[in-house]
Amino acid sequence: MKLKLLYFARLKDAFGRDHETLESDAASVGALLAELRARGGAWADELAEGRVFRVALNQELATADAGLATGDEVAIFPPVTGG
Amino acid sequence: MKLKLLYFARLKDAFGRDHETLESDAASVGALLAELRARGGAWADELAEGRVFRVALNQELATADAGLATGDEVAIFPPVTGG
Amino acid sequence: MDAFTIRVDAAAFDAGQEIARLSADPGVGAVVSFVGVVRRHGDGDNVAALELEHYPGMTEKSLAAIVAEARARWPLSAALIHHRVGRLALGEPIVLVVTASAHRAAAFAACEFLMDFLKTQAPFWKKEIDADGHSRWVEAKSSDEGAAGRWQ
Amino acid sequence: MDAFTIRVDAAAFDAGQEIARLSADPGVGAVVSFVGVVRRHGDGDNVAALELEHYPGMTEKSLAAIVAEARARWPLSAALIHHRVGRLALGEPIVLVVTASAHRAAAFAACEFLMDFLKTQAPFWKKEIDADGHSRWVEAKSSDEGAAGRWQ
Repeated sequence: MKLKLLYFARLKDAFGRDHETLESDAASVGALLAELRARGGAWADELAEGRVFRVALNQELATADAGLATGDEVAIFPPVTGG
Repeated sequence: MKLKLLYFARLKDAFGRDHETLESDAASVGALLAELRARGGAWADELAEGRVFRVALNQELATADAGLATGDEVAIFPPVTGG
Repeated sequence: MDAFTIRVDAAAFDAGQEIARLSADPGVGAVVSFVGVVRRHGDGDNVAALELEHYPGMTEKSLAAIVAEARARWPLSAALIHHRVGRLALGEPIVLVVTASAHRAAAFAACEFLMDFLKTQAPFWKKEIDADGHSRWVEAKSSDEGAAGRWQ
Repeated sequence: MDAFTIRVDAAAFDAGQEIARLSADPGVGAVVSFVGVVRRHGDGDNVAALELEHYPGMTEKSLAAIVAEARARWPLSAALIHHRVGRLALGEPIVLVVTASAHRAAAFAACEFLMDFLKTQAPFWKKEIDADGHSRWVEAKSSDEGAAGRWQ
């Protein structure tokens, strides 16, 4: 299935991109994160278990067990710092 | 001794004046209030023991036991309602 | 102009200009303001205007004491109290309180503290004037005494 | 204009004009505003500017949800959130939150609530840019998480 991935702030800089379209079989947010970590380098570092980051699925905050469907928009970003 | 008395808001309306100069021997705020109550009418009503009002002596809130000296400015007024 | 300002007069104020003025210090990160407005439902249900009376001299002293107390409690960069007096029509602003600090918690707390004390300690009195010309002195609210009490 | 407004853009705002607009309802007696300002001491000690990034789409949705939550908790007549994005120099305003209610307790609480949630829930990120051109992404503050937690 096709997923739209978005990256913001420090993660955008670390991954050298602000978005990508990914063909993936990941059934959940957790499985998608594992797939991205397997790329190694900054992906393994920034998305490691101990690191603090957030995932939004279709623009709502989501947890690792959230299921994925084709066309979903998944955003990964650091804790927010606006206001 | 000479005292300057000031009245505000509802008390100003009830007493029909916003200030007066009084020649008095009252040694304290409490004694002054007793002297004013003795005038009867609105004075007895508005300054009765059960009524809620405030006294400022030389522009600072004061209690009945505060002592008086010649030239003092004594203001009597209802609880404040600004802001 | 001094970073801590008290004004009591009939003139209107420009809240945006005052907020901008108190933001000018490069240490300021948070500016909180309160504006009180003449509203239709007060003690009466069809208020057309307020008449604001005060005790010249004591007013300024009590507001200065309130600001000094706020500065002792929170790290403020600047503050303003502008309280209007005289006749104010429905919808007109009555009072502006602005507080500026590095962080928002101090600015919020100080602004609310200043308002609570201003409502219970500063010698201002409101008279409501109805559309038909009837008028009455506003009664003090026990909720205001309660709000001021929480800071003690 | 709607009484409950959310704006996310690079444009500046006029706090005084917005406060006046939210005061127009004759039921409004209290208007509280918060302005966040770029300050010199952030994570760095010589900040010259901020770069504000956000997640278009999710930003507006999360701000709308925060405003809806505030309306469920307090009787608000009107509210505004205007959050700027892009590059903002030292001293420039970043965010304006205004709340209007009949009474001041609701207006103060709702304004502080909106700020606490905006700081922890809305997808904005700040990058500090120093006078020498160095830059860094601002780290989230545990004090902000704590401030948001007290409303739960």
